[in-house]
Amino acid sequence: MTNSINNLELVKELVSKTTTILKEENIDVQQLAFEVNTCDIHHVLSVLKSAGWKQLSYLSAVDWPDENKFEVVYILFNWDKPVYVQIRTKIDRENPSIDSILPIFPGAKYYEREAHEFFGIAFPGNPDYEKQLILEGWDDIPPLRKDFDPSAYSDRKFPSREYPQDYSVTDEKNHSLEKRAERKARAERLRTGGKKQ
Amino acid sequence: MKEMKLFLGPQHPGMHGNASVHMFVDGDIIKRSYLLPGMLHRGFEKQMERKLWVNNISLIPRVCVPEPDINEMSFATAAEKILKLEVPERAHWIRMIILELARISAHLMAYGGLGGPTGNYTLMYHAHVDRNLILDIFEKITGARVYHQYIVIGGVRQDLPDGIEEDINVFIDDLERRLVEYRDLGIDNASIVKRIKDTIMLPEEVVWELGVTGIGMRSAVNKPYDVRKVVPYARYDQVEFEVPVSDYSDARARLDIKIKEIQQSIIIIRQCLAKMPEGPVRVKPDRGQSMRWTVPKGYAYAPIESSRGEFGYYMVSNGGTSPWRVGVRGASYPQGLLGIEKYLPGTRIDDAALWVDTMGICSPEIDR
Amino acid sequence: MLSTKFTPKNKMTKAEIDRKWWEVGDYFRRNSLWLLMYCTGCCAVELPPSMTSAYDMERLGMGPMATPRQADILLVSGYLSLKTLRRLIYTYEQMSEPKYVVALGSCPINGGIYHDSHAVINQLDQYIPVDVYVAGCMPNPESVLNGFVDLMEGIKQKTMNGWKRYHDHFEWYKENQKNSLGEVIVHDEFHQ
Amino acid sequence: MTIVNFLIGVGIALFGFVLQTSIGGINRKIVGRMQKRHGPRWYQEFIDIFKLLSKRAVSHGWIFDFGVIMALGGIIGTAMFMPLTNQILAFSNNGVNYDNFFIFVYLLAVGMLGMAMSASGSGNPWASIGVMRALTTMLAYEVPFLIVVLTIINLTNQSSLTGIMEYQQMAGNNWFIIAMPLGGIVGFISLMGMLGKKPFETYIAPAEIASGPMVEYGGKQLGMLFILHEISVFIEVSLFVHLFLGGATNIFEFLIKYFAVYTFANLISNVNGRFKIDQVVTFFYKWPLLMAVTQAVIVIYFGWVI
Amino acid sequence: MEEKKKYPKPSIFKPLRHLKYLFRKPVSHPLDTIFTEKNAEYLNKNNPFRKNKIKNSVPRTAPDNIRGFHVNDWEKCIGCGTCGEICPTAAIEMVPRHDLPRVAGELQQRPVIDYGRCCFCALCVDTCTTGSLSMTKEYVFADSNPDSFKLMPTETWQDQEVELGYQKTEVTDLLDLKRVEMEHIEPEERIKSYIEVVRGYSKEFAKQEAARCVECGVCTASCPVQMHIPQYIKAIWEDDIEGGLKQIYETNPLPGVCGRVCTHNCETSCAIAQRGEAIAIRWLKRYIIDSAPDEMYEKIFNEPVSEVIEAKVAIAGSGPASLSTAYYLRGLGYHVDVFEEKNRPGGVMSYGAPQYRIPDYAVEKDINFIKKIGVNIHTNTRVGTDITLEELEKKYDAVFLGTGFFAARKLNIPGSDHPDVMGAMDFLPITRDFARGAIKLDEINVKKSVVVVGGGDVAFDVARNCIRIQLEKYGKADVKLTSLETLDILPGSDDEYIEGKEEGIQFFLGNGPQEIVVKNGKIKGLRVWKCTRVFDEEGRFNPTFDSEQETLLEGEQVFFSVGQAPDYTFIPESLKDKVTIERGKVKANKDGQVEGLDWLFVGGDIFRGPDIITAVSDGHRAAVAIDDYLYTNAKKKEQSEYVKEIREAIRFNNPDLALKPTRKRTLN
Repeated sequence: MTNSINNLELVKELVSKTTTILKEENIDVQQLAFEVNTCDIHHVLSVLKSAGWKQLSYLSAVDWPDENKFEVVYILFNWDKPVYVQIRTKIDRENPSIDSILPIFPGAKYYEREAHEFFGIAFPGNPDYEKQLILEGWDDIPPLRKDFDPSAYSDRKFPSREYPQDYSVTDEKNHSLEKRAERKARAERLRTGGKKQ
Repeated sequence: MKEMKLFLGPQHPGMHGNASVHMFVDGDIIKRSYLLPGMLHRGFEKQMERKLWVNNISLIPRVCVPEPDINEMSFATAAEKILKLEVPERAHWIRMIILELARISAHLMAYGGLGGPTGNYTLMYHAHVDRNLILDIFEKITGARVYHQYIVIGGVRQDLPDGIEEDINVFIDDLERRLVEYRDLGIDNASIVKRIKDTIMLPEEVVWELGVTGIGMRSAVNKPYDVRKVVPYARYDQVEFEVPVSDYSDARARLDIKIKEIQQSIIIIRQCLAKMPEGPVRVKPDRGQSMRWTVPKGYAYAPIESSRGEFGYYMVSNGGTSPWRVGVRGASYPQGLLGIEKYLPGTRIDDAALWVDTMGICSPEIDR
Repeated sequence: MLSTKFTPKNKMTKAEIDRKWWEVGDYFRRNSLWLLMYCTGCCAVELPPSMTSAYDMERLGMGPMATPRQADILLVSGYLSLKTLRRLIYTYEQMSEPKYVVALGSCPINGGIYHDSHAVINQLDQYIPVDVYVAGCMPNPESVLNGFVDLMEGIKQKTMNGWKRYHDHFEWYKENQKNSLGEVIVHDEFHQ
Repeated sequence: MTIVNFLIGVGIALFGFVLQTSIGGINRKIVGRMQKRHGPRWYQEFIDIFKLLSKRAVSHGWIFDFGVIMALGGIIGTAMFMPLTNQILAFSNNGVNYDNFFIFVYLLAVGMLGMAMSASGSGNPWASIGVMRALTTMLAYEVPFLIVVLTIINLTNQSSLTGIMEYQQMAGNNWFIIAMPLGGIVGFISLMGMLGKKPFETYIAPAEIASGPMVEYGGKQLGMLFILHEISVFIEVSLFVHLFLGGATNIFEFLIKYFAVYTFANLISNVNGRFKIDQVVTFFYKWPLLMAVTQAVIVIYFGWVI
Repeated sequence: MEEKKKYPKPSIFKPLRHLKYLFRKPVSHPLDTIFTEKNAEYLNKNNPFRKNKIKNSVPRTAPDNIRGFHVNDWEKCIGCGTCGEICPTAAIEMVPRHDLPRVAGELQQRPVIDYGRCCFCALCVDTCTTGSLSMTKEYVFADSNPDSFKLMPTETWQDQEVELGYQKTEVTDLLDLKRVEMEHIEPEERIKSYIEVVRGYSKEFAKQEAARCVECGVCTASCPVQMHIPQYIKAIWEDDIEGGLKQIYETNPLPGVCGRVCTHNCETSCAIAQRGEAIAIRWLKRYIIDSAPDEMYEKIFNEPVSEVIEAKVAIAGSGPASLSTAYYLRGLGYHVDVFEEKNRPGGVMSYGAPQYRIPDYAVEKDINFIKKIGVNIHTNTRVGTDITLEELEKKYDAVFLGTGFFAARKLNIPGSDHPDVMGAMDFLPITRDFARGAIKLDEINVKKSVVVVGGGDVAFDVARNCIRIQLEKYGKADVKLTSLETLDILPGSDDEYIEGKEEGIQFFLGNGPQEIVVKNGKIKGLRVWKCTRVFDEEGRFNPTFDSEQETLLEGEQVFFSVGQAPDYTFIPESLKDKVTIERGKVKANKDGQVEGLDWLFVGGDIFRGPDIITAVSDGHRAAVAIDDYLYTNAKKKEQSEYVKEIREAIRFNNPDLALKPTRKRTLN
C-alpha cells in the first residue's frame, strides 16, 4: 500500500522534528518504533496525539536487568492513518519513575497502575498508581521483574502433590540411570558459561 | 441517603467470568463503582517468558477463554513479524476460517449472554446450541473443543481434515437462516428492546477518552474502524466484507452490530472456503527440534480484531528460546477497568450486568 | 471408586431410623443437585454447553443456582488464583450442608499448566475438601456429566463426605489456608 | 366451621401444592422442548423440594426463621379458602361461601409480608433490594388488577369466587375474558406479574440481584419458600381461572383450564426478557391501568358486555 | 426518527414465533451417547420408573484427531524422555524401569503422566522421537481420589484397547528429521587428490545441526567412551566452543580423529535416527576441534600437569589405545614413555586410514596436545628389537601394549600367493606415505584395473585409494569391489558406500572369491561364486556359495581386505607361555590387565578391537587400572586441589563397556 508508506514517512518526520530519536525501527509497513529520551516522552506523545494518534493501544514496561534499565513502551494508533507507533524509553532500574501521561491519555490510568504493580515503576501524577489492582496481599518483589522466580515462590507457598503411586521398577544393582544423571551433571558443570542463547 | 455497598460477582450469575464489580448505590442508582480484577490472574506474562516458543502455544489460548484463537493468532503473527517469516498461503486462509468461526462463537456467546441479564434464557439456550456446533467443528479440525492450540508460529498445526468444508458450509447456511430468529428473540423483542434501547450509552468522546475499540468504537463513531480493514492481517485484504457501523451507541446498536458481524463472518468464511488454495500449511520457524527454536532480537506488536476489539500481543525477543517479554493488550481493558470506574456510575443496578455484557468485557484478558 | 477413610459414623445418626431417613434424604439429594457455578477458571466455558440444550444437565435434575446458600455442589471450574481462593473459602463456608465440591480440570489436582505460577494454588484439597475430580484440560461436557454421575453414585454409597471432613479437620484446613493465603479475610476498599 | 371443613381446606391446599408442583414440572419439560432439549423429569420439582427440606438450615436470627413460617402459614391459610370448582370448597355454610375475593387479597399479603420480613432479616443487601422490588411490583400490578376485579364485582354484585364462577357459567358460559376482553388482558398481564413471570420477574432476577429475596435462603427455609411459592402460584392461577375463565363445574375442567393458563403464561414468560423495576411500574400504570379503567368505564357506565 | 429506519420494529409477537420449537425434536445428545457403561447402569437403577432406559451407553465417539488421554507403545518407546523435556506443564516424569532389557539406543525408563498437570497440548506426541506416544479418543475420567490421576501410559487405556485419536503427522512433527547437509567436495574434484572429502560444518550449519539434538542421551551408552554427547552438542548450539572442548576432552583424548573416522555407534543409536537421519554427532565433534584455537586447549588443563606420582609406565605402540592410555596416565600424574616403531606416532591414524578421511594435521593436532601435557613419544623405536619387553619391565613399573593389528590377512585361495595380490594393511601405509609425499608415484604397485575383496570400511579405503592412484598414474580408474555381504548387511558404513559409488567403484556385492585366475604370470581376474548366505541360523560366520552362479571379475591386481592380524613377535620367550592368545587377541581381564602378569596391560586391537573409539576406551580403562595397581605402593608428591580434581574426573569418567547398537540400514 502506497498510502501506508506515506503515513510512515509522516510519522518519521513528525517524530524527528519533535525530538532526537535514539533508535528507529521499521517493524512492518504499518508499524514503527522509536526510542527517545525519557524527558521527551510527554512531548512526543502529545504531538502524536494532536496529529491523530489518539488511541493509546498499550502501555507497559520491559525489564532489562543486564543494562539495569526498565524500558517503558507506549503504543499509539491512528485509525485514519493506520500506523502503529511504538515509543520506547529507558529508565533507571533503581527507583524507577516516570511521569504519568494521564493528562494526555486518560485511558492510561489502569495501564500505569498495572505497570507499577508488576514492575514497581512509579508514575507520579497518577492518583491511584500505588493501589493494588490485580494482586492481593503481595509479599514479594514485583512479579514481572526478571529477578523474580515464580517457581520458587510457588514452591514456597503452594505445596505440590506427592503421588503415592510408584510406577518404577528398580534393580539394586542397576545404576545406569543414576550414573547417567551424575555424568550429565558433571558435564554441565564443565561449561564455561559461554554466550547464552 | 446512605450509600449501600453491593458487589456483582465474582460468584454472581450476572457476571461473566470471575471478576467483581463493586458498586456503591443510592437506591437503584449506582453512585460509585469499580472493577476488582485479578481473580483470574495467573501471571501469564511471566509464564510466557519462562516457556519455550513452542511451549507457549499451549499456554496462550488460555488468556481469553471465550475466544482463544485470537491469542494464538496474535502470538503467532507477532513472532512472525520478528522472524520475518512468510506463512504458507493455505495457512492464511485456514487461519481466517478458524478466526471467523471463533468470532461467531464469541458473538453467539455474548449475544446469548444477553439472556442472562435480561432473563431471556431461551435466547441463551439457542445461542449455546449453535456455539456448541462450532465447538464440534473445532474439535474436528483441531482436536479440542476449546483450547485448540492450532495456530502456531509459521502456519497452522495441521491441515484441515477431509470433508470439513461441507460441515462448515452446512453449519453456516443453517446459522444464516436462523439469524432472524436470534433477532426475534433478542433485539427485535419488545420486552428486551425496552431494556437495551437508549441505555448504556457510549458517546464518541468517551470512546476516545477510554481507548475503547471494536464494536464499542464502531457503534459510536460511525466509521469502519476494524483492524481487519485498517491493518489487514492474514488475507483479510483479499476478501470482501462490510464493517457494520452506527453513530448512536446504545446497547441495542452494539447487539445489532454483533448480529450483523456474524452475518459478515459467514460471508468471509464462504469466501475463504472458495478461495483457499491447496498446499503446505506450516513452515518451521527455525531449523532444529522445536525446543531449540529461536526468534531473533526484536520488538513487535501484533493487533488482531477480536470480537471485543483490538487485541494485541506486544512481543520482545532477545534472540533466545523463549520470549523475553510478552505483553497482552486485552481488548476489554479500557472499558473493563476505566469504563466501569467512570461510566458505570449513573446507571441503574439493573444495567450493571447488561453493561458488562454488551461492552464486551472478558475478565481473563484483563487479569492475565 | 477408591474409598476414603471417613466412612459415615453411626454415632451421628444415633439410631437406625435416622439412618434410614438419611438414606431417603440421600435419594432426594442426589437427584436434585444444584450447582453453584463459581467460574474460577477456564473450565467454566464448557459449562454452558453442559447446562444448556446440547447436553441438557437438567435431565439429571441438576441446574445452576444463583447463590451459595441454595446450592449443593460447589463447582470449582479450573485453576484458583489466590484472590479467588479467599472468596471460594467464603463461599464454601456459606453453603448449607450436605454440600459437595466438584473440581474440574487438571489445575485443582496438581496445579496444571499454572503449577509454577506465583498466583495460582496447586492443590485444592489442601484448602477445602473435594469430592470428585474430573480430568481434562478442559474436560469435555461428557466428562463433566460423568463426573457428576460419579458424585451421585458416591452419595448413594455414602462416600462423598467432604463436608464432614471439613468439620473434623477444620484446624488442618484453616492452617493450610493461612499458610498459603496469609490471611483468609478479604481486605479491599469495598470490605472496609 | 367444623374440623371437617378445616380438613377439606388443608386437603385443598395440599392438592394445590401437588397440582402446581406437577404442572410446574411438566411445564419445565415443555419449556425445555422450546429450548431444543428434553428438560427434567416431570417429578423433578418434588425432588427439589424434598431435597431442600432434607438439608441443614442456616439461620440468620429468629425473624428470618419466623418470617418463613409465617409466610408459609399465611399462604396455606389462603389456599384453604380457594374453591376448586363451584362445588368443591372448604368453608361454606348453608349456601354462604367463605371465598370472598378480598380474603385472598389480604391473606396473600400476609404471606408476602412474612417473606419480606424474613428476607430483610437476613441482612443481605440483595435481599433488601429484592424485597423492595417485590413490594413495588405488587403495588404496580395490584392497581389495574383490582380495578378489573372491582368491575367484575360491580357487574356480578358479589365478591364470592363461587358466585362469580356461577355468574359466568349461568350466562351460557360467557367468560369474562370474552365478555370483557380488555379486562381479561389486564387480568392476564397482572397474573404474569403476580406469578413473577417475565417480563415482570424483576424481583427475582438472578442475573441482576442474585435471586433477590431468596438470596440468603438455603436448606429447609428455601424448601418452605418453594412450597409457599407453589401454593401461591396455585392460588393466583386459580383466581384467574375463576375470575375470567368461568371457573369450573368439575375437577377436570378446572385442571384443564388451570394447565392452559399456567402453560400459556409460562411460555410467554420464556421468550421474553425482564423489565427494569421502574419500567414495570410505568408499564402497569400505563397500558393495563388505562385498559382497566376503560373497561370499567365501558362496563359500568355503558354496560357494554359482550 | 432515524432509528426506525435502522432497526426492524420491535414486536411482542415476534418472539412468540419461537413456540414452533415445541413441535421440533430436541437437539440434546441422547443420554446413551454421554455416559459410560458404569454410569449408565447407575442411572438406570436410580430411575424408579424405567429401569432400562439407557442401553449400551458409550460416550460420544470423538473425531479422529481429538487429543484425549495418552497411550504409549512400549515396543516402540525408547525412554528418551523428550516428551518430558518439552512438556509445558512438567507433567511427564520418567520413571526407571529396570525390568526392561538394557540395550543400545534405549533407556530403561518410561514416561508417567500426571493428569493433574497435563494440558492436553499433544506437544509430547508431536515431539516423540519414535512415534510411540499418541493420544486416544478417550476423554472421560473422573475420580474422587486426587492421587489417582498419575498414570503410566501403556498400549491400553484403563486396560482397554482404545481407538487412537491425535497422532503425529509429518506436518505436526516437531523434530528436525533431516540432517543439515554437510558440504562435500564433489567426486570429480576429490578423486584427483587426497584432499579431505568432507569440508566440515561452518558455524551456522553446526549450530543448525546441533539444534536438532533432543538431548535425550541414548547415544552415550553405546559410545565406548561414553562421551558427553548431548552436552557438547548443546555447547555448540550455545556457541560455547570452550565448554564443548572441555567436555570432549574429559572422555576422549583423540577427538579430532574421532570426529572424522569414528564408527559412530552413537549415530546408529540416535533417537532421531528412529525415524529420520541421525544427528551428525561425529561431525559436530569435529566442528568443535576444528574451530578451537590452540590457545583454547590450554584451558582444558588449567595448570600444567605434573608428575605427582613417582612411577613410570611404558607404552608400546602409539595407536589410539596407547595414546589414550598415555593421556590419562599423564593426567593421573604418572611419567609416561611411548615407543613407536614408525617415524610418526599415531599408528592406524597415521598409517591406516586414508588421508582424504583424516588428514595429518588433524592427527597432529590431537597428538600435539598429548605431547604437550608431557607424554614422551619415542618414534622409530620398536619394542622387541630396539628395546625389549624385558627391559621395559625392569625399567618401568607397568607396561601397556597397544601394538594393534598391523599385518595383512589374505584369503587362502588359489593364486593368492601371486605378488600382485596385496593385503590392505600392506597397501594402506604406502598410500599414506605417498599422500605425504614420502613415496614417489612410480614406487607404488597399482595396476590399471584392480579387484578389491572385502566389504568393510578398509576395503573401501583400499578401493578409493586405488582410484586416486590410478587416476594419477594412468589417467583413468577401474576398481571393482566384491564382498560376501550384500548391501543390506554390508559392514562398511553408508557414507563409504555412497562416496565410493560416486567416485566410481564398481560393486559386485554378494559374491565369494574362489580363485585368482593367473595366466602367464599375470593376473587376469577373480573368479567368484554367488554367496547364498553369510551367517548361519545361529548367527555364526558360515558362508555358503552357489557354484552355478559364477562370474569372473576381470582385473590385473587383487587386494584383499578381509581383516588384519596381530604381530606378537615382540613378546619374548620368557613371557610367551604366560600370555594367553586366543583368536589373535590377548586374554586379559576387563580392564586389560593380563592375568598372571600384573604389570602388563593390553588394549586396542590386540585386546578388544575393532575400532578406534573402542581402543580409546580400552586405554582409559587400562590407565585407571594401572593407577589402581600402582597408586597405593608408589611414592607420591604433594597434590594440589586441582590435580586431585583431575584424578577424580578421570576415574569418574572411566567408561563402562558399551552397548552394541543394532544397525538400521537406510540405504537400498
